[in-house]
Amino acid sequence: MVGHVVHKKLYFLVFAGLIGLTALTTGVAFIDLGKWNTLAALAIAVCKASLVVLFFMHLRWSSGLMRMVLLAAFIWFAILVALTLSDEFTRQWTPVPSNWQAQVQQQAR
Amino acid sequence: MGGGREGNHEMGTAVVEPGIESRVHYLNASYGIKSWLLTTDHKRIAMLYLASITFFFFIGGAAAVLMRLNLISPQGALLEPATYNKLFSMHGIIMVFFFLIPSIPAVLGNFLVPLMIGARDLAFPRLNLLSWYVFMVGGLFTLYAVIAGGVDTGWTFYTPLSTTYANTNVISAALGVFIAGFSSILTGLNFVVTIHKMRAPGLTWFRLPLFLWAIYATSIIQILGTPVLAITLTLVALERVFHVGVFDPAVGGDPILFQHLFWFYSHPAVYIMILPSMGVISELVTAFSKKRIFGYSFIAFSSVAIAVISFLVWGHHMFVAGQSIYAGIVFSVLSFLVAIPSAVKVFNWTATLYKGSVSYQAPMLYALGFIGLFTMGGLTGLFLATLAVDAHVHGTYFVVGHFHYIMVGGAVMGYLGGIHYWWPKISGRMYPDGWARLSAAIIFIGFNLTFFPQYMLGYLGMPRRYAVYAPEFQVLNVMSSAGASILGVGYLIPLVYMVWSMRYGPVAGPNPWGAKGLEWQTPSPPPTENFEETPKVTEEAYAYGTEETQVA
Amino acid sequence: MWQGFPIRPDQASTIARGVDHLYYFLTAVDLFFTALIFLAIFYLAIKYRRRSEQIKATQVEGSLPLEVIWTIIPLGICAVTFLWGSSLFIRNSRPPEAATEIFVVGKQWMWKLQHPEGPMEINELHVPVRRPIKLTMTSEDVIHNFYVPAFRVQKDVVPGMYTSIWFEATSTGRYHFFCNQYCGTNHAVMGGYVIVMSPDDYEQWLSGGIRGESMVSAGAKLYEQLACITCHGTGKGPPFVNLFGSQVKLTDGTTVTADEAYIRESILYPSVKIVAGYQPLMPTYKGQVTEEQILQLLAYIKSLSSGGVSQSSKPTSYPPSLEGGGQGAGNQNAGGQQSPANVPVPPGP
Amino acid sequence: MWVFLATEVMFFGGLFTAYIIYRNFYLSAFEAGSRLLNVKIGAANTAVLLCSSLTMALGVRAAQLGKKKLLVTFLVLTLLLGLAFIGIKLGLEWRHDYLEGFAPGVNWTFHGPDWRHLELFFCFYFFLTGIHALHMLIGVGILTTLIIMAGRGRFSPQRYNPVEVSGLYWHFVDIVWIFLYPLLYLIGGRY
Repeated sequence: MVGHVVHKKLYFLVFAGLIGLTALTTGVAFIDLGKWNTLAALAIAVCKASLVVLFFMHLRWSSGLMRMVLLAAFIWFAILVALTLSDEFTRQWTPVPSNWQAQVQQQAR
Repeated sequence: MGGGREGNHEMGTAVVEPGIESRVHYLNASYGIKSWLLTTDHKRIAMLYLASITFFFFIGGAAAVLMRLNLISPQGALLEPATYNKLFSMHGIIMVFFFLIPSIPAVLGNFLVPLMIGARDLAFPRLNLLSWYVFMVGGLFTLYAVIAGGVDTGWTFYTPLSTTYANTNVISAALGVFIAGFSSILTGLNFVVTIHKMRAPGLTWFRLPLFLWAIYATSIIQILGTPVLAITLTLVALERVFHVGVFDPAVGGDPILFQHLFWFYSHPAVYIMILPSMGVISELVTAFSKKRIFGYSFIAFSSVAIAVISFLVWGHHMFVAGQSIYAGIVFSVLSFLVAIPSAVKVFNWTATLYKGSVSYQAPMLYALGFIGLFTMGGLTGLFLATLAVDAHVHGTYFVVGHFHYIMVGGAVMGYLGGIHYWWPKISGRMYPDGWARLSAAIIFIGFNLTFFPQYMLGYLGMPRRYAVYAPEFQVLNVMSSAGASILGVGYLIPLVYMVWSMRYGPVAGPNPWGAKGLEWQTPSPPPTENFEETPKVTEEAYAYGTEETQVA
Repeated sequence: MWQGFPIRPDQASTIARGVDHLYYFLTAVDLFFTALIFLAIFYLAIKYRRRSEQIKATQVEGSLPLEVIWTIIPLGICAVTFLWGSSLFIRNSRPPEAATEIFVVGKQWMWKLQHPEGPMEINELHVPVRRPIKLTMTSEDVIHNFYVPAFRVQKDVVPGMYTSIWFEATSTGRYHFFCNQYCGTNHAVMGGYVIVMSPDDYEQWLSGGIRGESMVSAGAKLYEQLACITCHGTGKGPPFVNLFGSQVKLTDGTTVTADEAYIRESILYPSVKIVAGYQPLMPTYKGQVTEEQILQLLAYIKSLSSGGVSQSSKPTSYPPSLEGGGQGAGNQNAGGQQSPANVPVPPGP
Repeated sequence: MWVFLATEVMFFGGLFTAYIIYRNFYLSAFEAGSRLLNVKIGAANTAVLLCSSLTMALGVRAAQLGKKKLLVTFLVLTLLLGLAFIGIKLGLEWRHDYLEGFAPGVNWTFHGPDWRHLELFFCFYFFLTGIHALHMLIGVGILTTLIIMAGRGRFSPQRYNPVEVSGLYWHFVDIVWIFLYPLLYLIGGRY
C-alpha cells in the first residue's frame, strides 16, 4: 500500500518554485507586454499547476491509468472550449460563394 | 413477428431445485424497511432504483397521456395552454432525468455489473447507497416543483425564459436536476472503478460482456458531461435569485452560450440513455441465437467511439439558433460521424442471427423490436444532421418523433428487454411468456402508431410544444393519440404480470435461458455475497460453441 | 397530389424545392436501409429459428471485410449528404443583395413586422411574389423563432442580437408562419400568415390603408429627437455618412465592420468600442429606445451609406431633410397598418 | 479519486468557458474590473494556499511513514491555512467589494462607463471565487474528519488511503486557485 515516499527536500524545492512563480506572474502583470500579458500569466499558471500535479499529487509516480484520466479531463475541457468558441467567434463570418449573385439570379428565374 | 409462436417455453426446462424460499438469498436475507433503506447490497439498491424509476415513469407517462388527449382537437381538448406547458416540461424533466438516465445504468447496471465481473459488490457500496438517496432528494425537489405549481420552461430551461420571464418553480426543478446529476456522477464513478479494479481472475477486457463495455462508455459520459450541466443550472438558479445576468442579453450576456453549455451535456445524455440499451441488446441477441456475437471488438469499440464522438456534436441542436454558419458546418460533419458506429452495431446484431439457433421468448422480441425502431430513429437522425433539411424540420414534430424513436423505441425497449431477460435472475421466478410476448407486440405496434405520424407532422411544419395547433394538422395528431393509448396499455401489462410473477411465477432456476456469462452461474436470486467462491474465467465472452457444461 | 393527406407543405419559395429534393433523397436512403434491416431480420429469424434443442448454432466470429464494407458505405452516404446539405444551407442562408429588408420584432406573444415603406403589421406579413425579402429579426424578451414551413425557412429570434432569414415567394397565397422556439404560456398561438401577393396587388395594398411613416424618416426623426445630431452632426462624434458597412478603427487599434450588431451595440453600450480619434462621451441609450426604434435608427444610418444596402432606402442629403411632420417615433405602433385579412389577433402582451 | 477530479475539472470547465467568452466579448470592461481587485490580497492568498498544499503533501508523507504526531500536526496546519484563506477571502475581499458596491444583484452602486459589463465581470468573480470557497469549505470538513481519525490512530503505512485521497482533493482546489488568480486579478494588467 505504501506508495512512493518523496524526500522532504523535494517538496520544499517545489514549494519554493511555486512561490517564485507566483511572484513572477504578479510581477509580469505590472509590465506592459500587450497581448503577451495574458499568455504569460496563463503559461505560468500551467507551470504551477503541473508542479502541483506532478509532485504534490504524485502523478510522476502514478500509473498510466491516472494519467489517462487526467488527460481525458483536459481533452474534454478543450473540446468544450474549442467548439463553443468556434461558434462564438465566427458569428459575423458568413461564407460568400464567389458567384453567388449569378446563382441567386438563376434561382429567381 | 414471432408473437404467435407459442409452446416454446424454456421454463419447462428449469431445473428442479430446492424451493426459493428454503435458501438464503439477497431478497430474504433480512426483512423490514430498515434492511432495505440501509442496505449496501448492490442488488437491493438496484431494486430501490427499480421501484423509484417505475414510479417516475408512470408519472411522466400520465403527463404524456394528458398531452396526447389534449392534442386530439386543434383547439386543445381539455387543457389550458399554461397547464399544457407545465405538463410537457414535467414530462421531459421526469422522463429524461428521473427515468431514462437512471433506467438501465442504475437498475440493471447496479444489479449486473458485480455479477457479470464475478465480484461481491461494487467498489464503493456505501457510495452506491448514497447515490440512491441523492437521486431521491433530487426527485423530491422536482416533485415539489410539480406539486407547488409546476414549471413551464420545458426540460431545456432555455434562457432568458427560465432566468427572467418564467414565474414558475424553476429554481426547485433546476435544483432537483442538479442533485440528481450528482447521483448520476457517483454511479458512473462507481462503475468505472469497479470495472477497472474488481474483475474476476481471467476476465480480461476483451472477455467482458458487451453490456459492460456499454456501461463503461456510459459512465465516461456521466462523469465528464454531467458537471457541465450542474454548473450551468447553478448559474441559471443564481441568476434567478440575484437577478444578475450571465445569460441575460439585457446586460450583455449571451443566451446562446447557455444553449452551448446545456447541450454539451444534454446531447451526450442521449447516449447515456441509448448506450446501455445497446449493451442489453448485444446480450439478448447472442443469448437467444445461442451464438457468439458477430464482430465483438467492433461492437465494443463502437460503444467507446459513440461516447467520445457524442461530445463533439452538440451544436446540431442549434443550427438555426443564431449559431454561426461556420460552426453549423463543423457540427454537421461531426454529427454524421456518430452515425457510423451506430450503423456498425445494427449490422453486427443482424449478422449475429446468421446461422444461429434463434428462439423467440419475450426478451428476444423486445430486442428485435429495438433493432427495428432504433434503425428508424437513427436514420431520421441523418435528416436532422443535414443542415438544409434541419433548417426546415428543426423544432418541429419531426424532432419529437426522432428522439422518441431513439429514447422510447430504443432505450425503453432495451430496458424492458433487459428487465425481462434478467427478471428470473432478479426475482428467481418466471413471468408468463405469452403475456410478455403480447405486450412486446402491443408496444411495438402502439409505438409506431404514436410516433410515425409525428415524422409526417414535422415535415408538414407543425412546431413542437404547441398546446393548440392549426386545423390542417388534426388527422395525424388524432392518429398519434390513438397510438398512444395502445402504447399506454402495452406498458401497463408488464407491470401487472411482473408483480404477479414475484409471488406466483414458476421457479426459474439459475439459468433458464441457457445463457453464458458469470451472472448465470450463481443461483437465482443470487445470495447476498453473489458467488460462493470467486469464479475464474477461462473462456471468451459468449462461448456458445463450447459444451454447455455450466448450465445447471 | 395527396390532396387530403399531404406529405409536405406547399412549395412556395425558391428554397423549398431544393430542400424537398434533399428530403426525398434522405427518405429514400432511409427506406432502403430500414427495409434492408427488416428483411434481413425476418429472413434470418425465420431461416435460423430454433427447430429443436439438439441443433446447435454454427459459431461465426465475425468478418473483417464485412465490417469494413458496412463502415465505408454509411460513411460515403453521410459524406454525400453532408456536402449536399451544407452547400444548400450556405446558399439558402445568404440573402441576395437586392433583397427588400423587413424588420421583425418578436415579443411575448406577438410578432411586429415593419416594412421599410412604413406600414407596420402585427402577426401578418404582406409580401410581393417573386421578390427576395430579407427579414432582420430581434426579440424584446425571450428567444422566439420565425418559421414559415411553406418557405422551408426558420431562424431563432434572439434578444440582444440580430438574426436574419430571406426568402423569395414563388406563388401567391396565404402561408402559415409560427413561433418555433418555446417562449412561454401562449407560445402556441404566436403565429400568423404570410400573404404573398402579385406585385400589383402589393402596390395597391401598400398605398391603401393608413400609411405609416417610412423607417428611414422615422429614424431620421429619432436622430434629432434623441439629440444624436448634437454630436454626430457636429464632429464631436463620428459622422454617419457612409458608415454602414465600412471598417471602423477603434482606440484599441483593432478594426470592426460597422454592421447591424456593431451599431446596435454602440447605441446601447457606447463605451465598449470607442472609435479612434473620439472621446468616450456618449451616454448609453439602453432603456431609452425600444427595439423598433433601434431598427429605425439603423435603417436611417444605412440609408446614409452610398452602397444603399436596403433597396428602398434612398440616399438622403446630410443632414437629412425630414419628410412629413409626425409626432415622433412613439406613434409608430399606433399608426400600424390595419390588416385586411381576418386573422384573430392573439391576446396582447 | 482521479476520476472524481475529472468531474471537477469539467465542473469548473463550464464556468471557465463562459468566462473566456465574455472576457473576449467585453475585454475592456473585464480588464477594468480586474484592476479593481486588490492584487496584494490575491497574491497573499495564493501564497497561503500554496503553503497549505505543502503542509498537506508533507502530511501525506507523514502518513506514509506512519508518523502519527507529525501527520496530525501537518493536517492541523493545513486546516488553519485553509481557514485563513477563507477568512481573507470572505472577511476582507468580499466584504470590501460588497461595501464598495461591487456586489451584483445585492449591492451594486457603481454606474461608471460600461458598468453593465463590469457587473458581468463581478458576477464571474463572485461565482468563481464563491464556488472555489465552497470547495475549500468542503475541504475543511474533510480535514477535520481526517484529524479526528488520525488522532484515534486510524492510519498506518498500510492504510492511509483516505489521507492521500483527501490530499489529492486539496491540491486540486489549490490548482483551481492557481488559475483563478491570474485570470481574475492579473489579466487586466497592472501597469
